[in-house]
Amino acid sequence: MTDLQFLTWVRGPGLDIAVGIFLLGVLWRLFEIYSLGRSKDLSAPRRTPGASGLHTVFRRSLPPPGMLKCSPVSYLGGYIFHIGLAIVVFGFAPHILLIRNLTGLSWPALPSQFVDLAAVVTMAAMTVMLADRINKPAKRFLSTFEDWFTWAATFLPVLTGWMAVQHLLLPYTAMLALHILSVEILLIVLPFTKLFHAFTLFGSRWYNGKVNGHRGVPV
Amino acid sequence: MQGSLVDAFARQGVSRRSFLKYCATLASMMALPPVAGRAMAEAMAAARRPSVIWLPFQECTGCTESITRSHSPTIEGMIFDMISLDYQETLMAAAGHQAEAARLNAMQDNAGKYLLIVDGSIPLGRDGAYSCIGGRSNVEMLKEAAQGAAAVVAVGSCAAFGGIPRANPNPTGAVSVSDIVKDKPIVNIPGCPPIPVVMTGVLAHYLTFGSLPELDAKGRPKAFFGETIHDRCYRRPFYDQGKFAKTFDDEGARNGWCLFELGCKGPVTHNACATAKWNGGTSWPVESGHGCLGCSEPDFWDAGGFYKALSLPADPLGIAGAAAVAGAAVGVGIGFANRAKQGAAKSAHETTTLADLEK
Amino acid sequence: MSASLEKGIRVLKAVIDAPIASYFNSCVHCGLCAEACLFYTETGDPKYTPIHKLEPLRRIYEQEYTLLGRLKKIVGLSKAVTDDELDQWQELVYNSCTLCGRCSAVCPVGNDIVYMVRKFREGMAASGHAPEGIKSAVNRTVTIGSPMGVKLPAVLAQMKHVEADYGIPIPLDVEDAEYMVVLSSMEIINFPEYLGAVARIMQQAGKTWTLCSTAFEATNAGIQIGNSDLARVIVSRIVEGAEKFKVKTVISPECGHAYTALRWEGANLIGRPFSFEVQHIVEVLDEFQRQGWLRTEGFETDKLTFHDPCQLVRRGGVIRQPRTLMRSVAQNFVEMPDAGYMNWCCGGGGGASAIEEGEALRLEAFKKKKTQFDAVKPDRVVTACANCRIVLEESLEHYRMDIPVIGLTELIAEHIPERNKPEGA
Amino acid sequence: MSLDPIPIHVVNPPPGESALTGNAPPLLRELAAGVRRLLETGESSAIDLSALPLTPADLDWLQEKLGSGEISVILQAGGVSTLNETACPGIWWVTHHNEQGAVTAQFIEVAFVPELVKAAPQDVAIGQEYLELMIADL
Repeated sequence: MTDLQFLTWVRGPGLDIAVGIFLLGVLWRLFEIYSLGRSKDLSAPRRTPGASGLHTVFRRSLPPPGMLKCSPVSYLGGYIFHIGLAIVVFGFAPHILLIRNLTGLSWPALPSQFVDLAAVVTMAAMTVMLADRINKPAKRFLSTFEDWFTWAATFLPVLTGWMAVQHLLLPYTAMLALHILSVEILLIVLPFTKLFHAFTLFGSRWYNGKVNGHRGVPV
Repeated sequence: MQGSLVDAFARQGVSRRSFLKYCATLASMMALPPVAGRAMAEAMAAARRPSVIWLPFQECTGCTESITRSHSPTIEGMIFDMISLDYQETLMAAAGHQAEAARLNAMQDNAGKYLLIVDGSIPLGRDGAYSCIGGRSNVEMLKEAAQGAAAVVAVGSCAAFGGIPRANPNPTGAVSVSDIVKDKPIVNIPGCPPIPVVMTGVLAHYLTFGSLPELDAKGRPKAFFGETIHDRCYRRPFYDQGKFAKTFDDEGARNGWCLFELGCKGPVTHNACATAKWNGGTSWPVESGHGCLGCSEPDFWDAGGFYKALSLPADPLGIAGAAAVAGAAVGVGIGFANRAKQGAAKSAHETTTLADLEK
Repeated sequence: MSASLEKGIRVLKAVIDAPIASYFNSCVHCGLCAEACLFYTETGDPKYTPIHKLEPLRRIYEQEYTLLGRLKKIVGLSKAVTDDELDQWQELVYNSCTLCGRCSAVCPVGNDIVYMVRKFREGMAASGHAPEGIKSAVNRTVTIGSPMGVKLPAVLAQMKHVEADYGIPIPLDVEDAEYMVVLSSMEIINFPEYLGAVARIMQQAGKTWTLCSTAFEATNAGIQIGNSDLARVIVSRIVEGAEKFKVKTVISPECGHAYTALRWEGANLIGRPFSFEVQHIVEVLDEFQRQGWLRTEGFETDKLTFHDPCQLVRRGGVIRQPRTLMRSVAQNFVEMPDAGYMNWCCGGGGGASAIEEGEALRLEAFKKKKTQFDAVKPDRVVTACANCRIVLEESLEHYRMDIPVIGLTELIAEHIPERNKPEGA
Repeated sequence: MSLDPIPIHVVNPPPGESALTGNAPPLLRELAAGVRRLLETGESSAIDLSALPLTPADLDWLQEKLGSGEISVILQAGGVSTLNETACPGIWWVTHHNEQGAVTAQFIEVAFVPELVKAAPQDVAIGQEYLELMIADL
């Protein structure tokens, strides 16, 4: 298989398969999770401003009092790599083009030098997070194969994308193909691993905020 | 025709200075150090003209057109006169049995020394019957001619990679030269057609240094195919700034912005168009406002559409809708099963008593 | 599989709901909940990471309610939960969890971990894996009426003492009273001052109130052990009493989980909304003060701090009220670091204080609280939970720290002007 | 035919941005080294400008720095070539055009006389023959 044949496959049938499994998985899992339902809370609610499901969905993005100092690497590393990923995924011109092609939505791209920097910073942050996972007793204790695997599945698309743009190691064509392939792997595993938190996070925060909002606790 | 090159040039009215100037330009084009120009000139001045046999197979003659008329009548064209082109159907005066005899003679006289140039792909379907010359199939002729060749030059994407004849569904079973010839050095000069100076450059290299130039993994001379179109493109700064033409007649197109979104394959195409240009350095596809088609890469014809940007899927979301429906169906199915299970567990629950707290 | 394990798993299958499914799917193993748990921060033992305490529940969820989990179980990638495993988990689910809810407050993906621990305890209790200490507390509450074995005569005796001490009659079984006061056994046995304080406050405010001879006990060990059926039996006594005497409001005593049991779980346990309101005594005091029904005079001059009971702040939403009350009677009120919403648990909530074998761990975890106290060095600690008070007293003594602990209601009552006393009498 | 009707005007580099890459200044040092070598050993050298990542602005900068000297040679051989002495004697700016007038190669040569300007002995010999024929015809 030549590089271009490889690229053609990952752009064509490969992407179709990956997006298909991704959509199938996301809908399947969302129904599987949320169809379990929950019982109505019969106790009299206490209304407090700032305490609701929606409040928590947003507020939980900030560290609660005292926690930032307690675990700075988790918070700062987490912020940097999530924001970095967002910049790289949604700010890079070829990615926007892909999104426009799929959804019709588009927006101005960020300069590629900036996206490039963001990619490097993201990878650095992810590396630090990995080291933190190895070093911190609680994190290491909790870690299973899935944690290492999903780290790699998230890191590789950034790495291969960056290497493709920088023309490192392999010819652009081969690197671009590997980049798309790694994204496809990410798409396929996302609904079936902890990466699914990208979707359930909103539900979880909302439930937590809802239960506590009922009690007037602004969590 | 025998004799040294420089004599032949002199007979053509080409001065020594013209020749030196040509060598300097060629060296620059091939990314050789400036001193190499002088070395080339000296070597070429003394070179004997090698015998060249040019076999055309499943082709359109575009490669021959390119090499003969591009810079005509400049020196690149002349260098073709300066080799002993013993067989070239399109250019040779002889025809029919005479032509075939010339080919066989040349092969015999220069056995092991002649340079074999091939353009066009080789059909293997129906025992090669799709393309025959004088009643003999292309594959048969290629094998025969390759046997006594010092090296093979596959000119054009068809000879190098199979090209358009090999595009899906490849009705003739077309293959490239390197699919058939395994025991000779092969230089691929892909392109549809290839850039003339690239073809003459390879010949010049062979003439001067008696060897083939350094090749990349796809058998292409690195001097010309080492960089992508994108890397050398004068519109590259616009790509880096995220300025793209969205249609062929918008503001971006008029401002000469990057054609990536209009399907330019420059980032994955290795060729020298951006530097060597076409028609005597007049222009090249991107400069004239059209994206690169990627013609010097294998299977460019089937690489997902000329006007579809590289980052786009070839067939956007063909099965996505079906997958979403299937996912929802699976999810709802599991949901019902889960609710049933949950309900069963609830109704099977017997009110616990103090005794139940013990195991 | 033993019958009890089967029963436990069936109970868990019934209590697993969409929030639990969402929570387990959201966990990214970031370990932040560990940093929020005093059992982890003080021991450094990663097994005390809150989300890990739910591992058997997670597997049951995965195996029962997800397609991939079922497949994993069939091919042997996911092991079934066993009695032995639940035995091991007893320490994690009861001894090292006070249901304080700090983990739920910090989880970045929003998992309400303590909500899951509460549900997991349902299965643990039903399969016979609850600790002996809590089991006997439940037993005494259901059979005798109170976890400490207090019976009505003891309450009547205390009433007499209080009436004698303060000269205020303590109403019992009075119909149509505005407020029904319930007590925790600790207040009957260890801190009778509470009843006197309530009597004085009610007198000053001019409110009608009553105790109930069939429902004087507010604590609910059924909630702590995690058994809704038994918790329902216990809470129903109060509901019946309140409805019989047609009171408007039931006042939950200075006890954290009694408040949770009555205020938040009660209606859900009996399956219908209450016909009366439930307020914590601190909420009542705050309301009285705001309405001008409660007037205090004079100020404490020594350095006081307030320990927030977890069930009152994080799980109850009573955050501002105790501070307003403290400032009305204390000149030198100081807040500990992390006080309020993120306050650290005394280490004995959620039934943990009833587990004898958990005492060493509890004292170890108390170091967190000690650090908080050391930061402000208070002369006295005020709190609003009798259980916190007992645990704090015991632990402070263990660490040889001379800091008395008092109840907020008593503190307020001490500042009620004496001359008002005859008015209501 | 004029190219003007085609509505494409390439803006390169984009307005408002300096097109200097910073690649030109080091070439001056390389030239200085070449001149030293020429003086010490008589060895000539050359820099192939088309092989370097230089923008038109870089080339203009370089040309402006080097200035122009006293000699300009125009070579008519397979298109025009210009060999101009710069303000630094010994440094020659050599530009080759093809027959269509497009630039095919650009060099800076460090030599007392550029290679192409010198007449080759073989050519001089042909000239001699020609002269002798002329004399014989007198």
